[in-house]
Amino acid sequence: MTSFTPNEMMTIAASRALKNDDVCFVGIGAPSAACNVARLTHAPDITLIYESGTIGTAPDVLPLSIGDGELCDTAVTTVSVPEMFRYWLQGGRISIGFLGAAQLDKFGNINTTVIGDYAHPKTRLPGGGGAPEIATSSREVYITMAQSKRGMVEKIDFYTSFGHGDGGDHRKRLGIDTAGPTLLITDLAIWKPDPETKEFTVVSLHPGATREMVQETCGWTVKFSPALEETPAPSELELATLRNLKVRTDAAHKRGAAAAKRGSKDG
Amino acid sequence: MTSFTPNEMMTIAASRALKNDDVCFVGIGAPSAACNVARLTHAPDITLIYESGTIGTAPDVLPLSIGDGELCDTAVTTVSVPEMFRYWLQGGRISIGFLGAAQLDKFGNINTTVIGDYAHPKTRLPGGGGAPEIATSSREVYITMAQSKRGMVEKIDFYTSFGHGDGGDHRKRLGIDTAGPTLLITDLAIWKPDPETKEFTVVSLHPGATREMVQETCGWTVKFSPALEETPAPSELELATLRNLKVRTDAAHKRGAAAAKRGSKDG
Amino acid sequence: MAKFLPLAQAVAENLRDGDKVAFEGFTHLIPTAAAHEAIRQGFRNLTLIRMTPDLIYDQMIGMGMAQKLVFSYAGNPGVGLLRRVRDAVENGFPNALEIEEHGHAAMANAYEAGAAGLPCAVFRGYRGADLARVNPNIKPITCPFTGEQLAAVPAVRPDVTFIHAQKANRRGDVLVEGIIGIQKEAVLAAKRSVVTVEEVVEDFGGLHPNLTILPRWTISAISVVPGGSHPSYAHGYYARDNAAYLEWDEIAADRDRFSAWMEENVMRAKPEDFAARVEGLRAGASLRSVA
Amino acid sequence: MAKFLPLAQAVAENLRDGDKVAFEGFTHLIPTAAAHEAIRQGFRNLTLIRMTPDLIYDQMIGMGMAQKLVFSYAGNPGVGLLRRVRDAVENGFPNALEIEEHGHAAMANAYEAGAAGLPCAVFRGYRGADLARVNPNIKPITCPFTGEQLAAVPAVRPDVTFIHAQKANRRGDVLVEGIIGIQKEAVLAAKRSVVTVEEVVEDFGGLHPNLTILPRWTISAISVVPGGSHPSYAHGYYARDNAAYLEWDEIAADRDRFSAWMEENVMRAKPEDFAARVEGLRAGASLRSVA
Repeated sequence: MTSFTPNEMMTIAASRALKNDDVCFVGIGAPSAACNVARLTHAPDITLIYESGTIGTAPDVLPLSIGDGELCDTAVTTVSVPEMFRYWLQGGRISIGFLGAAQLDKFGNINTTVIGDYAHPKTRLPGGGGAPEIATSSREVYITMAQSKRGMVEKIDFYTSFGHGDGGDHRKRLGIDTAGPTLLITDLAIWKPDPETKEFTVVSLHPGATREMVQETCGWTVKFSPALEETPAPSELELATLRNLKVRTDAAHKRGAAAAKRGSKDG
Repeated sequence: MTSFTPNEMMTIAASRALKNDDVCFVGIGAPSAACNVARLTHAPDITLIYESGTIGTAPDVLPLSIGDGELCDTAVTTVSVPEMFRYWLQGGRISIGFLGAAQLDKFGNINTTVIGDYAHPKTRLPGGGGAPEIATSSREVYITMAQSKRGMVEKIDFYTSFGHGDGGDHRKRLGIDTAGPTLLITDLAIWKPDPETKEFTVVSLHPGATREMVQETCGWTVKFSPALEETPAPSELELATLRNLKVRTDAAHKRGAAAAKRGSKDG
Repeated sequence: MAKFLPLAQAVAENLRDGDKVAFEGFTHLIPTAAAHEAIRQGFRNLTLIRMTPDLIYDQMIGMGMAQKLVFSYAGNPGVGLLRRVRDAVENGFPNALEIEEHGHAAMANAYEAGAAGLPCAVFRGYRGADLARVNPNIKPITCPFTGEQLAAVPAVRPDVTFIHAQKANRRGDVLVEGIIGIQKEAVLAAKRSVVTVEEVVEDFGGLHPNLTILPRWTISAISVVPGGSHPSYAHGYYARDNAAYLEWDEIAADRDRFSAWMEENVMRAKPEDFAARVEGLRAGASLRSVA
Repeated sequence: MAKFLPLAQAVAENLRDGDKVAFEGFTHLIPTAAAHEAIRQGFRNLTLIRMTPDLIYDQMIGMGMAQKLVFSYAGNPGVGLLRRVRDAVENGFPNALEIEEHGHAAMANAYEAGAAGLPCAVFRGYRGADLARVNPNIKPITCPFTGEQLAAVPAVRPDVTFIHAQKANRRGDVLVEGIIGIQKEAVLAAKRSVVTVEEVVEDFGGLHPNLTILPRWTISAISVVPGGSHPSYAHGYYARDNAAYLEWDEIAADRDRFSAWMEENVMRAKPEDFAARVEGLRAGASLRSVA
């Protein structure tokens, strides 16, 4: 079997969770790679939507931003940003909102706003962007991030995007009728919320990952499913698809840079 | 001087009130003819907007409806109906809302909804369409209609579109900050609201029209300006423009009919 | 997910007695063929929703299919009144008709709110207007920042929306262009949607990225009905049959003449008949090139 | 009514110290040349409004021009943080910066409400989110029909909006295409607007009727600045300079390096310099043909 990195495993495991008929609101970074691997393997008809307004996009290389030209070039249609948030997200047409996180707690609440106090932050992060409403208007939310004690914490500093709050029926009590986070895919494991408490529970370890590795890179006491499985290793096709995508992406981003430099000198 | 009909005088007098830099929300019928005569004579750059979403349209023939293809063919751009009413009308971008009326009172209130009681109408008219908000969101409102005792009444049966209400500062008291009806052009005269009472007052009689003719065809006691003027007769250019427009329009509408009949027989 | 179906089947699978239904099209692209198919299938107790009811609702109401009409302008555009609607409202013929009346601004905002998944639309409207007095579905709402009083109306959420469009591609995405009206919102606001199209093309590959396209997963069924919008028009395909609108004024003025016309032109007709009705109007199709 | 002006004059005539100003463009068509001209003219005490502040606000804030930032995502898209914005928020360097923070949905709705002439926007948002706790400009509002609690935010109404667009015609109408973002709303919400364009064409006669066009009477001034969006891109003209975004992360990380870069690339540069910056990116312009 070809060797692979934990990050590759994460992306591929995430891609497998997506179905051919999903309508997926794609966050940039790891979610974007996973969604496009899904599209290039088992889910060719998946609808990928980026918050720049591109609907049903099929980029040949991964975009650096949520608004790269490639996304518009290959989209079924491109709409304005107000329309994107009103008709497509708030309108309830998104089956999966796919988010990354800077800080995450065990109930799937996400912080991408500040580390420390909001008024006097230790670190000012970019903020929510589309995430607060992706988290509540999408029918389900998938989260993907590499594990670390800084990232997976007992208590997040700021609720940028609401997951299951304090767990249990907290969403329902706030009048939120969507399912919220139903899947977390890290570089070590697949996690699902406990049906009652909504606490994320490890249901599958990636090949080579151990319970100890998962616990060591997580800031809360990890619960493991009694029926713990092993994530199937990436197939040759999955791995080749992901790597080719990355190669094309790197080449494209560098080509632009080189071209721009040439242009400057000529100019 | 070429002879002309009262209706031609009405349309031409109305066209003269429009300026080259006006942005005009055009009602169908008499307003549409007046606006296009203005565009084809002294106001070539006037922006004509129809509620179907066509902005900056320049039809060669008068549309039968507010959504004829000719309007879209010649427009600067065509937007959706929600956008038309939100960004362009409610957004405060219309300088002149140009309306017709089935029933009108002396304060410029318009009824196009019912004759008789709303729940049990004697005559059910089409209703307001865009007019209720054209009347309050346009910076000024012009009204044009042929005079009749049935049309110009002491009390209208239904306030479809608010003019000056009971007169005076009634608009202001309702929080409406636009000027409302500032001009009424009939087949006999030009009327303007009294600065204080807001009652429509005849300021100019069309050639051949008399005070008696105006009063006889109006359901309220007519006030005349002390400085009553005579409306200049249509110029050769104005009359030729209007008549050519009508000829082109009639021909176009008949051509469609004839063509359709042929089509049916062939089919 | 859009299924390509014959019109009779698309209507039968998606419309039910008692439904709230919108047949939309703002003068342009009116789904006449779909309305006629609904008439032939004899649905009852419908709540008919439409900004500009026009000839097709005059026909459906005249045929006794509606128990309620939600609308903002019940006229024959540029011609006059809708005589079958009048007969129902004024005389309860052929049956009493409940009406919920709005202005265009309110209806457009209500469809927009429906598409946006909101329970209501908020806008500046109905100031000084009597409709706010007679329609309980118009309520005040106050801006929490300025204190300004605005108007609220419930979102329009049809059970099913019918529209006519120029093109579908083979995957089932639908293109609307020209006067786009309220069709996108009407489809997105509805639980189900049926689209009749002039033609199916291989793909939209060469088209401009910002055109109004409804992805296939927003549509329940697509039926190919060339000419399906007559006597309305399809930008780039055929012109509006203005004479038919003028003629309708006479047909609808008389109950018997109306019945005879409906029998001949609707009840005994088929979707395929529409193509011939627009044959002579194709030369007059809009001049401006569209995609 | 749109006047064609050199960029320096367009900026001088339309921007003032203390203004609420939006430089909009959602990744695509960012008005970099206009922002650089504003930097050269040294405005102060600005309230900078933008969904995605991006490099140009990092630069303006780093140069000490802003007293307040209204935003929904202060990141270098796909790269990371905005280091000059961080320095201002975390350390008050070069001056303290007040922030009003929203999510994208709220900002998009707030621009839309501004364009629509409303005092506030109403949407379903911020449920369970802490921003509603720290931003007093987020208030609850109740649907009068269902009782559902929704969110309200004030409309965004800039004193002046700057955007970059592909084309103007000689009359001064402006065409935006590709990822159209929030530009139309940002212009219509503002009291004044300045548009930089790649080129001026004779007319838009052959173009599709439904393209995003701002009529000339919605625009204050137009300046022709080819390449004026670099390192962002102009669909159909040149590609995004992704490397410049990556490079910016290093430049902005250091106060001195930032100052030196600004001196060389902004203070001593001219609008005409943008054309050369995109020369090598033209081959990578988006493949899909636009009008």
